[in-house]
Amino acid sequence: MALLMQRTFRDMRENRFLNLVTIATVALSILIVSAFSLFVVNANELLASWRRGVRMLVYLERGLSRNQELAVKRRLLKLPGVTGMQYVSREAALQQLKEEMPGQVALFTGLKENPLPDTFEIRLAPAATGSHAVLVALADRVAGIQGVDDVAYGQEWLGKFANVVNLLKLCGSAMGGLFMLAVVVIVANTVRLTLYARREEIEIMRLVGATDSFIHLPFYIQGMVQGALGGIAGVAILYLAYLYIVGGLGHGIPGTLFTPRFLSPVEYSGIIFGSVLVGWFGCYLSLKQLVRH
Amino acid sequence: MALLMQRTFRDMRENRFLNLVTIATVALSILIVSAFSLFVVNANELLASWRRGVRMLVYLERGLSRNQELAVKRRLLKLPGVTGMQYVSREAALQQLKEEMPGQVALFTGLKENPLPDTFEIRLAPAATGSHAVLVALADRVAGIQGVDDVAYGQEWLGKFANVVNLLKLCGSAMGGLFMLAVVVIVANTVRLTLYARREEIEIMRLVGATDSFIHLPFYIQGMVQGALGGIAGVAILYLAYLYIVGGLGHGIPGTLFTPRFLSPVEYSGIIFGSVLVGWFGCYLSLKQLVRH
Amino acid sequence: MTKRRDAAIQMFNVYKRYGAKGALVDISLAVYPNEFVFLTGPSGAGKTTLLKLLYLGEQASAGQILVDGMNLSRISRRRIPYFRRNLGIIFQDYKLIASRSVYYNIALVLEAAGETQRLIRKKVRYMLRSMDMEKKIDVLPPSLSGGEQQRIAVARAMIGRPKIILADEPTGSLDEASAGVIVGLLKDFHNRGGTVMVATHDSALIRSGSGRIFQLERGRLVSAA
Amino acid sequence: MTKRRDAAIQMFNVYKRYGAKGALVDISLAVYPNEFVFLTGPSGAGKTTLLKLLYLGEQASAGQILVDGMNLSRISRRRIPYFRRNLGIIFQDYKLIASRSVYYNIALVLEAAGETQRLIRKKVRYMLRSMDMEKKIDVLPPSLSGGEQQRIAVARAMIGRPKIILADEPTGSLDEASAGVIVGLLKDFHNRGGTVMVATHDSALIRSGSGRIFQLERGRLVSAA
Ligand SMILES: Nc1ncnc2c1ncn2[C@@H]1O[C@H](COP(=O)(O)OP(=O)(O)OP(=O)(O)O)[C@@H](O)[C@H]1O
Ligand SMILES: Nc1ncnc2c1ncn2[C@@H]1O[C@H](COP(=O)(O)OP(=O)(O)OP(=O)(O)O)[C@@H](O)[C@H]1O
Ligand SMILES: [Mg+2]
Ligand SMILES: [Mg+2]
Repeated sequence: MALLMQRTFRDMRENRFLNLVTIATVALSILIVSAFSLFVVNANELLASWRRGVRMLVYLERGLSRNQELAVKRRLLKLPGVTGMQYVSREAALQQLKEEMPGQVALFTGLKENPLPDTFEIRLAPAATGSHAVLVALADRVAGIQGVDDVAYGQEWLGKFANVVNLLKLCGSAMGGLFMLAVVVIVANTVRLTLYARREEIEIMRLVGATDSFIHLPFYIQGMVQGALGGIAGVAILYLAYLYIVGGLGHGIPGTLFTPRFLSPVEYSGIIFGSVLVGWFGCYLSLKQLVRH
Repeated sequence: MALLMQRTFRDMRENRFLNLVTIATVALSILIVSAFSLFVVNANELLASWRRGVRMLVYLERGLSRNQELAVKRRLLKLPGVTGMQYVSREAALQQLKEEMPGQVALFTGLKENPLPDTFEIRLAPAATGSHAVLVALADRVAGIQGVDDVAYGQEWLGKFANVVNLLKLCGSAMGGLFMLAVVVIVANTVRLTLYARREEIEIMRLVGATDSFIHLPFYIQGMVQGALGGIAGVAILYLAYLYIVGGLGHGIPGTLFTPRFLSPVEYSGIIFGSVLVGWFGCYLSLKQLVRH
Repeated sequence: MTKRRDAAIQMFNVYKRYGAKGALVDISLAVYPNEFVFLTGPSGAGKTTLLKLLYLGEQASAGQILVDGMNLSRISRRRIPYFRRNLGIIFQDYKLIASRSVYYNIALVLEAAGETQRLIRKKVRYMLRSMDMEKKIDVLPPSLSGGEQQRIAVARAMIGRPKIILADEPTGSLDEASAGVIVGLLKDFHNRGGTVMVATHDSALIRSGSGRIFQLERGRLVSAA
Repeated sequence: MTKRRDAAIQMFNVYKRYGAKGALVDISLAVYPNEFVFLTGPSGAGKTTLLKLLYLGEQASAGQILVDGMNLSRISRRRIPYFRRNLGIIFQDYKLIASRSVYYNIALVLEAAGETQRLIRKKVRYMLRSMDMEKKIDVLPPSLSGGEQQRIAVARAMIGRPKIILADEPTGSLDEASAGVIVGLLKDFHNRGGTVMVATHDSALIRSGSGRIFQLERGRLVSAA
């Protein structure tokens, strides 16, 4: 085992050029994949934070009795996608309005009667906000409930463009998958070229009685070390770029409370682990091919 | 010249493995860059199509004289960001409303009086819709004009999230740049490995009296041919993927009139040309390095 | 691996074809344990090809070959490395690993056989000293002279204490004195019980030995003295 | 390029060091046009190193070298290819391009010099025929026997009609008959006015010639007969 490690590192030292080129290629490949992941992850979070803001306001008819209101509430709660609700009385709503518009107090005091309706504010499950059709259907069912006067939902645009957003997400995943695949092949190609440059050496080892595992193990370990170093370098570069951008942003994106986050330890460990796997896999493919010849 | 081409292609045939690996790497690299470009291009178009939908409605006070209306119009046209406008009289607006809601004709016929105001619909320059602050400031100035009752602008959310959208665009360009750079280095690395595998051959040619240009030209041409073939393959793969996705979409993204377009001939020619350049550049770096040794 | 039959090397009606061309035609021969034989013939006669068949560098197109009691057409891929450890091979083109030190090139054989680092170091040193090459221990092969490379190739073939040495032109790049050293080492090996087959067209080398001589001519065995 | 002085090759107090070690020490010698000289000495004496200095495969550490009237320490990088076209070099390790056919390996010299394809084809065919290697024209060097590779190396060195041939152990892998062919070709070249320097420790080869003999020993010129 110790001997194996010793052989591997002697080998890497003596083929420094090939190793550096491979590590650089892995690092850049991982940079591409992880930059894209970071982009998708944050775009998702941003969307999710907007979605969480989608609430449906159910305006009740005037003069409903307490029992009638309860009946509406029960029926609302039975609807799919409704996760919770809050009752806002017309008085509370007026009060809130006055607080929100302190300049126009005169306007409200002149009112003979409170023009606002009693309201249920419903919280929606993410599934219900994911597509415009679902949202509209839900609103229709809500409007059909006896005792409901009208329905309004904020950030309607998000619902309206949910299809587009979903498409973009789909494209993002497709591209992520594409990039991942491309990167695996690129790294495998690079490993293959380095082994090609050393095929004579491998042949010689075979001729002097080395077993396949004796020959291959250092290459596998090398591939995995290259994967690990390349992966760490790639993620580190991304982290520096992230710090630079977020540093420039200050606190959050202007206009929102959202600050882009970096990949979580689980995520970047996963990427580095994937990189190690790709290193191993590149080796595996290339050695298999070499053996066949 | 003919001889040079002959030498180059003989060379490529005799080093098929190295050439195929290089072309595959170039193709995948170009696929990454062009897929990302396609994504950015379409996201941009989508945004632009939404932005073009941003119109500001200027509701006029009741009972303005023709002259007063003209005065408002003149002042509106002087505002920065206003590129054009259209007058919609209250009668026309009502008529339009009736046409849009044929089911509710009864509702409108019951009206004693037309409740709608006369309106100017202003078209905005893209610059004016690019940031929320600009849009708000413009609306304030419009509202301050004498004779203007109220201002409304559709797709307010787009203005509100303009900062986020701009940030995403910035990230997109940064990532595009990053990917481009990564891809250049990856391709250069690959070319370097193939030349490394052939360094003995280059040394031998030198020893039998070949000039540098005699040795290098076929490599440069090869690099450019590899770049071209890889670039074409990458763009072709992307095109197939595009056809597949758009075919699945049918006519346009549901909920919008927008159909994602493919890269224009200028754009993909540019990418392929870039790929040729990268092939050349990879050769240049590697040969320079080899010569130094 | 030790169910030795009569002969160390035995070939029965062996053919080797490259495309249509027969590089070896109907070769039958036997070399007995502890023999020292020569394989000779003009350039292109098939000497290297014959040795290649013996160490399974190539498969025979027809015929049977036994080496050290093993039937080479029946040996499984997995057993080949173990089989080769009984052979010491000196290749005509040396086959040294250009990116690795002289030390590593020789030690490789012992490392592959699983010996300890301590022992390996001792053995490699000793071997290099016996060839007057100790100073070159850390050098890469491309910085060696032709003859020096050849001596490293010889050292590598002998270090594993094989049963049989197959030597392809082992003194082609050496002056008489250095060649004498190599011949001395091969004779030592032979005296300790080893079997040696030397392919060469160096008539001086052949005259210096006393073993049987197999003469090849255009792929055929024309005389086995 | 044609302002020929007295000697074809001239070395004045030339040193070549690798690290601290002197591979060549204070070498002075002159070879005159149309001479056929031998460079001999034991393995590692510096024969290959001396030839390397002559074709600018390495730079001398000290001293002056003139080849074909050119001062090698003053030649510009750009002129080196043109200078080398006056030399035909047979390398000890052949230096054939493994991935290219025999034809291309030889034609390369003429292509580099800008000759037409028609002429190149004719010359290469003719040269291979004179060495009895015409059948191997489309083969890759690794499929050739050692001696066949050496003959291709010789063919490549002669095809460009150089003024000077530098041959490093040109018959090391050849039987007597094939060696005789090579020696014959070198003598032809000499008879047509060429200058030849052969590095070898093959005493039979040296005896077959009649030229002067430079003897190297551990980097020093010990006798110039
Ligand atoms: N892999 C191969 N493919 C095709 N032909 C081959 C191959 N290996 C050898 N040959 C041919 O087989 C013949 C015998 O080659 P071999 O190397 O055995 O000769 P040899 O006796 O060792 O000659 P030398 O003394 O020159 O080394 C030669 O003509 C050679 O060209
Ligand atoms: N690039 C190099 N770096 C270090 N040492 C070298 C280098 N090239 C040659 N040497 C050393 O210089 C000495 C002379 O080598 P050279 O190749 O000239 O010997 P030679 O006379 O050609 O021997 P042979 O007959 O064995 O080919 C040798 O000891 C060799 O190890
Ligand atoms: Mg041979
Ligand atoms: Mg030498």
